[in-house]
Amino acid sequence: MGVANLLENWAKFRHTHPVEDHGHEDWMAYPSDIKWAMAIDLDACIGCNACSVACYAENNLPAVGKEKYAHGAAMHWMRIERYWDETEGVGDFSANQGARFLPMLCQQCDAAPCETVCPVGATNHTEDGLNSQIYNRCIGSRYCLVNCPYKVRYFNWYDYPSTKDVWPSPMEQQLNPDLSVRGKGVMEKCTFCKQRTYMARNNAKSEGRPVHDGDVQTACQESCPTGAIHFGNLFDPESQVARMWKAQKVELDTDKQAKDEDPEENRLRGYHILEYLRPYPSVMYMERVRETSV
Amino acid sequence: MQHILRLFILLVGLFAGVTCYAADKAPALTTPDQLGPEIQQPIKFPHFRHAGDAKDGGMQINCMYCHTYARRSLVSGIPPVQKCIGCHRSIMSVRNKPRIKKLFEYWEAKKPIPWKKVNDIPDFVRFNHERHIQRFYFQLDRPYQEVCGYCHGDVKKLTVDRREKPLTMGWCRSCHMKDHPISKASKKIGHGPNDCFTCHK
Amino acid sequence: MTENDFNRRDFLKVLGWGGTAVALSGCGNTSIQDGKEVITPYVTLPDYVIPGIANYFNTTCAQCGAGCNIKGRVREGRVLKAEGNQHSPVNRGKMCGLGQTGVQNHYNPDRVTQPMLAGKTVTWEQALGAINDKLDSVKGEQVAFLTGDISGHSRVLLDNYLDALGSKNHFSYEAASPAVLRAANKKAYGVEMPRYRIDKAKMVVSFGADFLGAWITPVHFAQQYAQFRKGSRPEGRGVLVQFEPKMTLTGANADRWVALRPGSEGVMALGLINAAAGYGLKLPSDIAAVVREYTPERVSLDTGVPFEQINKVAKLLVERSPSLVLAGDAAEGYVHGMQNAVAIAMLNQVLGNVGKTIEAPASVPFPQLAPAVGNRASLVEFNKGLAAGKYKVVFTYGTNPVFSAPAALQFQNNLKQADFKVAFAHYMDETAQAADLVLPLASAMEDWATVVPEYTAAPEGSHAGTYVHMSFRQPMMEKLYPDTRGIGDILLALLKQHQPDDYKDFDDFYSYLHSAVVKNKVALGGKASDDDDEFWNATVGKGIVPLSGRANRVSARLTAADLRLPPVSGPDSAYPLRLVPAVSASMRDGRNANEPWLQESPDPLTTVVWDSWVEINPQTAAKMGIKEGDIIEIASRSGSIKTQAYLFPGIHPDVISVPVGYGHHGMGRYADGTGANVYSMLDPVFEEKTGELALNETNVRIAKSGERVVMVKDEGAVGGSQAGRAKIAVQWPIDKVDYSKEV
Amino acid sequence: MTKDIREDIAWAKINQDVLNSLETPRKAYWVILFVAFCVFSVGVGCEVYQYNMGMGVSNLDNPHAWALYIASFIFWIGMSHSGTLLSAILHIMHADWRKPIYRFAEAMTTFSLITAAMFVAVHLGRVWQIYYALPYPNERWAWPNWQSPLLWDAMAVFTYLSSSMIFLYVGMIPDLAICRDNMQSGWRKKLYTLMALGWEGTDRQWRNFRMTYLTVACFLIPLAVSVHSIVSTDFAVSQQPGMHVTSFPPYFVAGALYSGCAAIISLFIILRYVFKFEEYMTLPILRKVVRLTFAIAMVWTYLNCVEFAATWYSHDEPEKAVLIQKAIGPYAPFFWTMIFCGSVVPFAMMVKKWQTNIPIMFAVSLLLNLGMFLERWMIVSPTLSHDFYPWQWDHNQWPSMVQWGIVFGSFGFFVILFMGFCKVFPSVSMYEVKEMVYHRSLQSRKAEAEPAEGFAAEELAVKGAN
Amino acid sequence: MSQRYLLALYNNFDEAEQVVRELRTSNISGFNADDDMVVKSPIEHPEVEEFLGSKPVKVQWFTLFGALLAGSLGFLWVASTQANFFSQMKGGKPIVPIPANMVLTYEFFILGGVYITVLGFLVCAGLPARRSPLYSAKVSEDQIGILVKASESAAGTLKDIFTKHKALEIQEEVGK
Repeated sequence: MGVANLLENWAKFRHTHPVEDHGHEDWMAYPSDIKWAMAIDLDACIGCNACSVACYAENNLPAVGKEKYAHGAAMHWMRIERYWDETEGVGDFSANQGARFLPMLCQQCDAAPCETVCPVGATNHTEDGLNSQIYNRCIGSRYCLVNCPYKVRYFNWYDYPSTKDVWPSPMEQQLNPDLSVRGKGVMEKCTFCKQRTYMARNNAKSEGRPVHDGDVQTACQESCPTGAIHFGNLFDPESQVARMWKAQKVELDTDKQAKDEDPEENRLRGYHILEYLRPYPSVMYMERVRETSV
Repeated sequence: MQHILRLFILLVGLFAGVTCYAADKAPALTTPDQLGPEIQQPIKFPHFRHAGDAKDGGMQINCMYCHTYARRSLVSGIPPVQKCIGCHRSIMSVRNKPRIKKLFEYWEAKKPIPWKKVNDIPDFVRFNHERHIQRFYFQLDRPYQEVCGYCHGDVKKLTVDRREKPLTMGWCRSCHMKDHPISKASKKIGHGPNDCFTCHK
Repeated sequence: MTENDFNRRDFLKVLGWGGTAVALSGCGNTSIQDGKEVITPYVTLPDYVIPGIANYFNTTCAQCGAGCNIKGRVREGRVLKAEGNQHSPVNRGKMCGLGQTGVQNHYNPDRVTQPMLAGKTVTWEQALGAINDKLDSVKGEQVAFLTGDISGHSRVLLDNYLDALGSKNHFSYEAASPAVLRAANKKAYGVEMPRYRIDKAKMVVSFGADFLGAWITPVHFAQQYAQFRKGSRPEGRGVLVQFEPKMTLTGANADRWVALRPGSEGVMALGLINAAAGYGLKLPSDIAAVVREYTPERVSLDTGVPFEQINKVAKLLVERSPSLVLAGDAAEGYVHGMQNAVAIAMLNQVLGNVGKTIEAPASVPFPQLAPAVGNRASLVEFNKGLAAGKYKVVFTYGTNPVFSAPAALQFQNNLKQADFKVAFAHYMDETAQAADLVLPLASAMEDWATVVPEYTAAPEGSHAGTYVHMSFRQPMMEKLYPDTRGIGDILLALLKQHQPDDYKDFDDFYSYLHSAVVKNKVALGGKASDDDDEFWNATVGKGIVPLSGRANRVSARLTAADLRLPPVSGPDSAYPLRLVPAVSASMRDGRNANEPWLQESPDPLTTVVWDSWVEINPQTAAKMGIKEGDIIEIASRSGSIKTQAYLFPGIHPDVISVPVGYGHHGMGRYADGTGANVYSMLDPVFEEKTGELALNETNVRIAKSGERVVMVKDEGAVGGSQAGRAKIAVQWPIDKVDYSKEV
Repeated sequence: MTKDIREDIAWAKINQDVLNSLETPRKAYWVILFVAFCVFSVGVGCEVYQYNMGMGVSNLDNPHAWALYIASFIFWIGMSHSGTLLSAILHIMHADWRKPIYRFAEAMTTFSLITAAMFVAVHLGRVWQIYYALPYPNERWAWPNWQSPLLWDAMAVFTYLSSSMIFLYVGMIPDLAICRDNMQSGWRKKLYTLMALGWEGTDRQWRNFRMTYLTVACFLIPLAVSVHSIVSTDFAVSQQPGMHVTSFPPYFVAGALYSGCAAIISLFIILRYVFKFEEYMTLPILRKVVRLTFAIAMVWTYLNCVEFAATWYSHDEPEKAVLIQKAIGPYAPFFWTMIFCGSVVPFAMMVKKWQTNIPIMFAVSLLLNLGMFLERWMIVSPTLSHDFYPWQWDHNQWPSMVQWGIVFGSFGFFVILFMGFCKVFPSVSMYEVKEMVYHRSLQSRKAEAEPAEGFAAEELAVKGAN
Repeated sequence: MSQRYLLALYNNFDEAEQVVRELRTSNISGFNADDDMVVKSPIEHPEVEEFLGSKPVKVQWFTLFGALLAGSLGFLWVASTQANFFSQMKGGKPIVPIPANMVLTYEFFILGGVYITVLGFLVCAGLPARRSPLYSAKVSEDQIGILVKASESAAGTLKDIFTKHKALEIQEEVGK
């Protein structure tokens, strides 16, 4: 391989974008027909934080405590953001239509800004369209965090496993053995519950079938009381997520959706956040709706 | 002028050497076996007796008869004491051998046997027995000694198991890069996944 | 003991990770190590256990009274996470953050692990012996039990025990419970807790009912809400209007959140009736006569809500039928809370919602299993009894009165009147500290129990009229601390002291439960021919036992005579502001305050973590020159606390609000010293009909203490602003949305 | 006009003066060295603490992933620039007034690069894994990600460091020969003999020497330019508003030259005073450097304006927000100090009287460097506290004592290295000063011979210079 | 027949120049002015080439070769590592991204250029070397030295020429 390999597969190495050749068919292994994606209905989200806590439980996130939280060391991979309607000017809020809640998690961008800049290649694009983070490879240059427009990457500023009262015995027994507990100096982020998708694919493979919709749920999705979070395989036309994206005419690899462009479609609700930066996020949000007649 | 000549040769050699080593050196599938350390187990379990070939006085038991979860789970699983007893309560010939005595002591006390872990890869690595067994044992229909042997070496010759392969990342990778037919029938070639995320937890 | 059970018990053992350890990347085992780690196989292994693959066991959540059915994820004998049970009619496979935190309640490092008599560790024999000695010296009626919500077989044992002692004193106390609502519902519909059908309603008007946050059974209501909000629903997307002085989580999700003057909810309700009449709603003449005086002008004067707003809501109510009107904490917590609730119920009645969106529940066939629902009046009564010295031996279980009783009630002093106080405690909380004997409880994940929730919805396909269910709680791993015991086991042991021969064949609560279930298997949906153990395993495996209960019927039985509302009280000159204690979805009454996930998960509305705060309307704050983070001294007639100020647009200018549940002392490393306990400063004012403690009747004055802190919260420097950034959290008026294509 | 160097300095005297500077140091030297060492050990202490506790102790947080460490990294790299770059450019331009001052400037380059490299390690969260970033063939088959600007940085800095070290050394060989010839014995003798490589000054050696020196100089100019533009890509390649700026590469290069020149002025003045080099580091030369600095200052100011203007007239809201944030937000004081130091103070260098006024120029040069340090910080921090995503905005982040301590310590490190150099190697190039003197005398002789053709003299001088 | 080495030191460059010119014009048997004469000076005198006969400099060829070699090998190396590190997709960019690799190639180009130039210098200038037997520290200070190699017969005449141009000092040594 090596040089020969390089010359032989030059064209393949020059693939410009994953989604062009039907996803992350990486040229060496068997092609993958999976692209994990999400659809979050903001009209259903009630901001109850259940998803956030479920994420803590599933992904071995440390509760960092008051002081560290104050220093911006919070580790919530899934965070609920609360926005107000702004009456006039910034900072002048009106609560007449309630608050707006936005569950923000790693968008698993297809053209992820964080991936290219990692000096050691600790974060890559996986064949099922995730934005991987290899904890043991990370050297903590934090460039990915700097370059993430959503700021959904979280750095281990302290060594939580050895920090007092983070996992005092017997609390460490609750830790999920399916994924690492990160030590100090490692960047981490939402993985779309990697361990769950992995097992789903594993079982499907053993049974010699493709992964069906509903085989796997992320922790946040599973707990969400109003079912605002949908997760599934975008390449499977039957899957809930694919159908929602289709219904909303939302494309993965564009920086402008149908609803932004032609006036016929502007009654749709689907959109990506900060899509004009072209990270091609894998999470579709659906606008919150409010009754105007009261 | 001679200086110059020597110099060029040296330089070219250096660059070419580094590049080629980096790019082309693929460790063989089975590296020269490097045995891990001897490990003191509570019971000196004779693998050769159970799994060994008949000519060595073994009983050629399939690995997966005892390590029964290998085909269903990430871990191959150490058999519960129950299982050992299951056979041994009916094998009178060896009933009074010290090791068997010890085994029965554990059983009567209903105490689990504290086996030491032999092939212990780093904690952030996920090695999935199920996938490998499914792929090579069931799909490609290779003999089980060979399939298990890829990573565990020739256990059927050992008494207490010892690590026989490097079990390092490059070693795993060297096999993942190799081409294998995807199934017994088809000629289609495929090989192990190369996502970092597949093995790194 | 069947073979299967034997396996099960053995399987519960915590063993070495089956070859998959928790990885500490960076530290821990980061290289190939041979023979460092020990893997312990099981001695014997049921075939449904595969090392490295998780098992799920159905059980019931114990974090609040809603009784959600959950399943615990178990690996290598450790319970790792809780997920919802899809077959549950209550939570339908979903969970709230509070429920997720149950595992931290179980693995909590600050649990009580040993029986303690007067601060010294004792054995169970000594502990139970001590109780026995004390009981010999007192008469039956001198023994009192104070519990939280309690139902199922533990309640049966409790009642039996009290009977055995010849005592009637079982007080069921919940600091946050819709007690007034129950009374009002009884009066208005004939049932205490009807089934609300938010999912059927086209419009919901809620008077401070936080049904998405902390009201009765939030996870269930949240799913009804999800249906209610679906644009593709035949009824179309429902409209939610929330009237309340302080924005709750539900208010935050309303289409229109209306801040009205505290206490004027009833007035608003009658005003709506009157206005609705104006939009063609037919009213009985007598009612019309009563509500006529509530003209929009007057109502808007009393409630501080512009009358256009009132008319809009009334108009919509008339248009969108069936609707549903809910009365919540904000409406109850007054001297005239009952009248408020009744007036609101009347709104339902005239809108004809009764029977449509307010359905009849079924009542439990075995009354002894039915939940003894808690309220605050019982605490008051219990307190009176203590003060009078009526009770000599006092048991407390599942509640923390010393923490949650207003200081003005002098509860802590009165408790000293009792000369032997026994606390069944999970944490060494305030009540446990005040007790003479502390008995360590096993956590809900280690214990057997049955739960009959107060509010049960009927699943699809079932006969809704008679459906009730009983949920099982089963151990999912062996006890972390061998010296802890479940309440059932303890009660059984106590009972044996008095009626040894009745209970001699039950060596523990498990066997009691087992026999109780298999004895009644027919009533529990089995057939007489079923094999006992199969039936038992099947039942426990499902975790939910449908019972065919007695059907009730709801009827509109209010008359004009019931509508008597006091005039809305004017402002109090000395204490100008009204204090609304807020019951937050995660903290509730504070019994789970020692679970770090709850402390760490930001309050949905203020995003504050690890501390309590006081919400102040920006206008009010501007008047008083208060900035965010100022430490505010809040003084009422009965006490005062200090906490940090948060400027909150979602609150009435004359109202401030402080969340309850914070400010523990000695409960544990996470709860201690975080925030201030607002219960302590409430005025002892009571609802006139039910005698409930009126939570919202406390007037306060606030002053800056001069100190200032940087608030620890999740929101950034610009608060809830999107700073003009395009498309972050987008909101869209409904007339600009097309639901037709949605899936 | 005053000559920038006297023509009648005896060559022997030049040797003498410079070699004196190598002799056993005075007490003052030890004092300075000690102070520097204390400063450095403060930094070391902080680093050890941070290493054990985790990066959190430096008050870096989410979203402020970067702060002073990166800023100082850039600062030190910038500092390195004028040394080599100036010496190379001026060498090619035959501006022979560089000859007395280029040696220590290049030394400065080398040492500030080493200091900068130190910050890479300080910055990493898991510095013990730093070898993951090195492209060496390994068993894991894992290579660094060449797409990352950080890798480009590493590559560029390594190239630059090694090349400028070579440049420094090659230029020093004849001087080392001189030292060798003047040392009687001792480790110095051995060292110089070794390093002089047996230089004899034969015509063959000189011939190749000239060509080599010229070639390396030619390489160094584009290299130096590339280094700082690559450093600028750390930001320019990222997406963040206020970092993703087209004009960054030239802007950074200008800034680098700027701070470098300022540093040269400071060191010029210090060495001149400490080693009594008045005769070589003359005021006319100082004036030349000052004028150069002023020119660069104006370039930098211009590029600043370009950046602001581009932001102002663009429709890039986040970009604008960051700029405004810089100007009126919590970072305003630093921002305006930077503008003042970077764009206003240099005008002091226009006053002819002040150009040769040692104290004033010293103060000015220090102010300039302060300004340039702030510039780097103002690129890193305001953006991170005010980027695309409002929810994560955080305006009250302040580097902790640990972070300041390490930055502070780096200066000690630099001073230690530099002072060590001054005592071991000649900090003024003797042979080139001799050349300078020689050619000047040649010129004047010609000028006397045929006063008409001053032009020819020029030509000769030019020929002489190369 | 045995050789002799002579080193004559001169005070300034002009005198040295005269000497050299004379030596070159007057052809003395047993002394070849082109090969056997070396001028040592404390500073660099380009004029030397004029009267010493210009000798070619080869360093630049090293430079060219080194730069090209390093550049091309550098690119190849980087590209093939990218092709072999599991070829992980990154940010929707090609696995072998030309722009990024160009930057690196550029650096490699310069790196190789500089290194090999210096190597070339050492090679061409014959360094490192032992000092020749006749060496005076004066040369590194301020005097010009002329080192000649000649047969014994020629030595005398050479000395005369040196002295004629008032050499400050003449060192002599019998070469093997």
